[in-house]
Amino acid sequence: MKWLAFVVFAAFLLFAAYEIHPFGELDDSRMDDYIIENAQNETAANNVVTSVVFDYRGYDTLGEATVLFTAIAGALVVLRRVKK
Amino acid sequence: MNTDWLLQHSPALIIAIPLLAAFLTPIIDRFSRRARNAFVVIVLVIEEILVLFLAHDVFGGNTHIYTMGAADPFSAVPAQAAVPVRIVLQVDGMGIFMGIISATVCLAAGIYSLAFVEEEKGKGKFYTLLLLILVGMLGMELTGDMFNLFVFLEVLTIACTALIAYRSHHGDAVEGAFKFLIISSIAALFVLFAVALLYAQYDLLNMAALASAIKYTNLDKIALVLLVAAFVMKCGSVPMHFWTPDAYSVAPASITAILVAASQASLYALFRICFSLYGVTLNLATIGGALIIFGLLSMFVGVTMALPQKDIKRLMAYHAISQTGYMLLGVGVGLYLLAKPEFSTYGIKAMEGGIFHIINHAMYKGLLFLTSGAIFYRLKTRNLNEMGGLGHSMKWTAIFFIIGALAIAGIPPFNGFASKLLIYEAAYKVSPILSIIAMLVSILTLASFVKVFHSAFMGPKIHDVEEVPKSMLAGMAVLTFVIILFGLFPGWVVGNIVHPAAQALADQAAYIQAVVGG
Amino acid sequence: MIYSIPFYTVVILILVGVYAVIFKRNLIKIAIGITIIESGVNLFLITLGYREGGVAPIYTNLPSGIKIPEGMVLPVPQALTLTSIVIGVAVLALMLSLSIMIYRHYGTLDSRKVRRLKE
Amino acid sequence: MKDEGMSVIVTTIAALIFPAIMIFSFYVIMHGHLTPGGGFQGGAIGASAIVMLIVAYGAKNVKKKVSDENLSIFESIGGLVFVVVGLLGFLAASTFLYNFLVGEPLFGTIPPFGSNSGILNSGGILPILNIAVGMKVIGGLASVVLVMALAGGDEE
Repeated sequence: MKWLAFVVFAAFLLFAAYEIHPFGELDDSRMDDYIIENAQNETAANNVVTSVVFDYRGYDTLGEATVLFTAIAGALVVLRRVKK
Repeated sequence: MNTDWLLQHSPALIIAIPLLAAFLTPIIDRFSRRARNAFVVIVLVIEEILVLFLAHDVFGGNTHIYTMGAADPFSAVPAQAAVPVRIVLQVDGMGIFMGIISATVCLAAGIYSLAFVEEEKGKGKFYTLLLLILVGMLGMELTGDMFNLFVFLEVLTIACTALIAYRSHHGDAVEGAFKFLIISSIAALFVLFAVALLYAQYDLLNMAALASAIKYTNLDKIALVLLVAAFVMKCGSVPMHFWTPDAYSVAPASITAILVAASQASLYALFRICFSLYGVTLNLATIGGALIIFGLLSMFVGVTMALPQKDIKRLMAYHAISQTGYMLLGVGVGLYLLAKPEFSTYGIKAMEGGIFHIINHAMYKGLLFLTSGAIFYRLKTRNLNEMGGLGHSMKWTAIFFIIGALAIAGIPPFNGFASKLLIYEAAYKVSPILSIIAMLVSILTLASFVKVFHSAFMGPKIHDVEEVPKSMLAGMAVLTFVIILFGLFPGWVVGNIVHPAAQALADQAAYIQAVVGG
Repeated sequence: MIYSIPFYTVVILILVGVYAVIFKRNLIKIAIGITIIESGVNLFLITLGYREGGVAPIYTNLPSGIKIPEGMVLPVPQALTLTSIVIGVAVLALMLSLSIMIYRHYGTLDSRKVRRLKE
Repeated sequence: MKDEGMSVIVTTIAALIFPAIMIFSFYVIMHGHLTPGGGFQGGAIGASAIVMLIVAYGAKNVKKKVSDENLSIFESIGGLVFVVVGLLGFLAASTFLYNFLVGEPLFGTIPPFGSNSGILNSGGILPILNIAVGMKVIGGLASVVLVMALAGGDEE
């Protein structure tokens, strides 16, 4: 039963890899081209990746910082000492 | 500080305020516990008010857009670009409807926890994590961006896991949390993979823009399968339901109530993907049929597994699975009927039933879990055989339990009846068998809760206990108030709250229009 | 086919991870499996951003003669990968904390011996 | 090996290179908007320095100097700075997380389009957010490793 699920999943993924565009030849890149061209003016930073991380998708980064904070608070809760 | 300004910015504020509070709580906790408790409750109340304030406007027919970090929050698409570049929050009827559920349940659970969670070292973290769960749920419900959905799904998952394992000195709590975390992180990775597949083809992450560009290639179908599988796993429907009882039964009761709302956030994401992202051009009857089957199986398996349980919270957890089945059934029937033009009015009606059931279920199942927590607080056991005669001493808890039990079984004056009736009516149009099974499950639910009531509250007085502290009663009262309110005015609720939500889901064109067209 | 080797690598990585999660009994191995799946997905995201012959999208001391934007790889997948790596670290931290607690309670990491929860 | 840490050679070398790693971490964080790197990468480097101390000296000895509580407060402050900068963006200008420093004297210089040698005083709010995230990651990862090391230590 587990093997069946595994094989089905494998076939599924292989099909996806077969269907996707060849490596390095993009289907579409409108959003990224806009970002590459305008990042310097809009965010005043040379590193486009940083301007995506902190400006265009800054809200994601906030969420991600929250994830880290949550996990650490969680680890502290789980591992805290409880007097028995 | 005028109301227009507040209204425009409220989508961002709804996320930012609890987040700020979550970062502040550990610092305040160092100085005073009393101040921390007051702070948390005030934040939760502000949150509830903000959500209701925004909901009032959204249900009036406005879809709110908020572009994060742009010069103008209402233009999602920059002037020179053809597509949305930044993250867009998109608040429509369905999103804010779920927001109301999350905020209300968190408020009730927060008040309840003041006395319920034993005062010990980690309580500052407890509230931090509670606020973060709220952030995660609201973030998922208000966002209009696929990757952002993934990020907040993870916030929600991790915060939930940590709180399930809150009583980590009991082995089973850690174990339930581990199971939950494994399932959730696999589900989250499925979502991420699906997002990547969509991104690969369209170079877009915004849901509305994706919905307008989508071409139904094979990759899109793969992505759909992955997304549906992931969210079905997360919402505790049948093929992947086994984590639900383990996780629900070991968490502190207030957290279990929130977990119900949290798995509904995943349910919301499932509906959002099916309706708004893939939408009308897909073969609706197939997806509808799949949801109906998931729903029926969940209903039936959940209730039959619930009957023999001895552990009160495991029993309720199995009922939660069965109730999730009702929601899937309602929305599945809705999808199925919407595909057939001659039945489309019934389709909307079925969806209203399913969606109304979401809010009802969050309220009464939350209430039931809170009452089970109240029993646990006094008796320190979850085993039904060791209870009995509590009706003599814990009168309020007994009353709240009766209200919750009658509501879940669908007895007329309470809210469960209103939503179940809508589902029965519409399901009858598809096949009378569906309605009959649904009613049968309802009867079994009633039987099961009669059994619980009998063994916990009736009989001679064997335990010498007092009523639970006031703050716990207040938390339960909040949910009871909502249940009775919805039970007394179901017509008003369906017309003014549920119908806009169902309409928002069914109307994909408006969803796209709000971001891309305007 | 030969040009899609990165995608097949992704598939292999994900399958290795899924295999570990499904068939292994040791909790630490399950955690490792999830980390491998995650590396696979991250690799997938980053390969999606590659453009034939592109350089990193950073303007500091950029060599001359690079066409903008065609000569640069896509920045968004890199940002997404960064985000998902950190999320992965967070999940792993919590998973390992839970494993430590399970080991402390039961003295074993074998998932077959930990099932005290069932009635 | 349990609590005392490792030999004298290891502890001495660790103490010697600790400041160097921290300086490198700060460099990566501060140049996040110019070169590859940023808050997360730099933060991870800084956290690894603290993890090195934990390995070399033993968790209990490190805890005497910096407790995990203090580290997690440090982390909270990083998160607070992030949210407050976001909120300032929307009180001072238009939206949450708006880059309101572009064009201002502090960090506001807009670099010339195309290739240039990099201006440290640019990037708007990005350097500030980088520092916030860097604080968060250093505090967070170091505290979680410290807590795990302590939890693994007292078996008896």
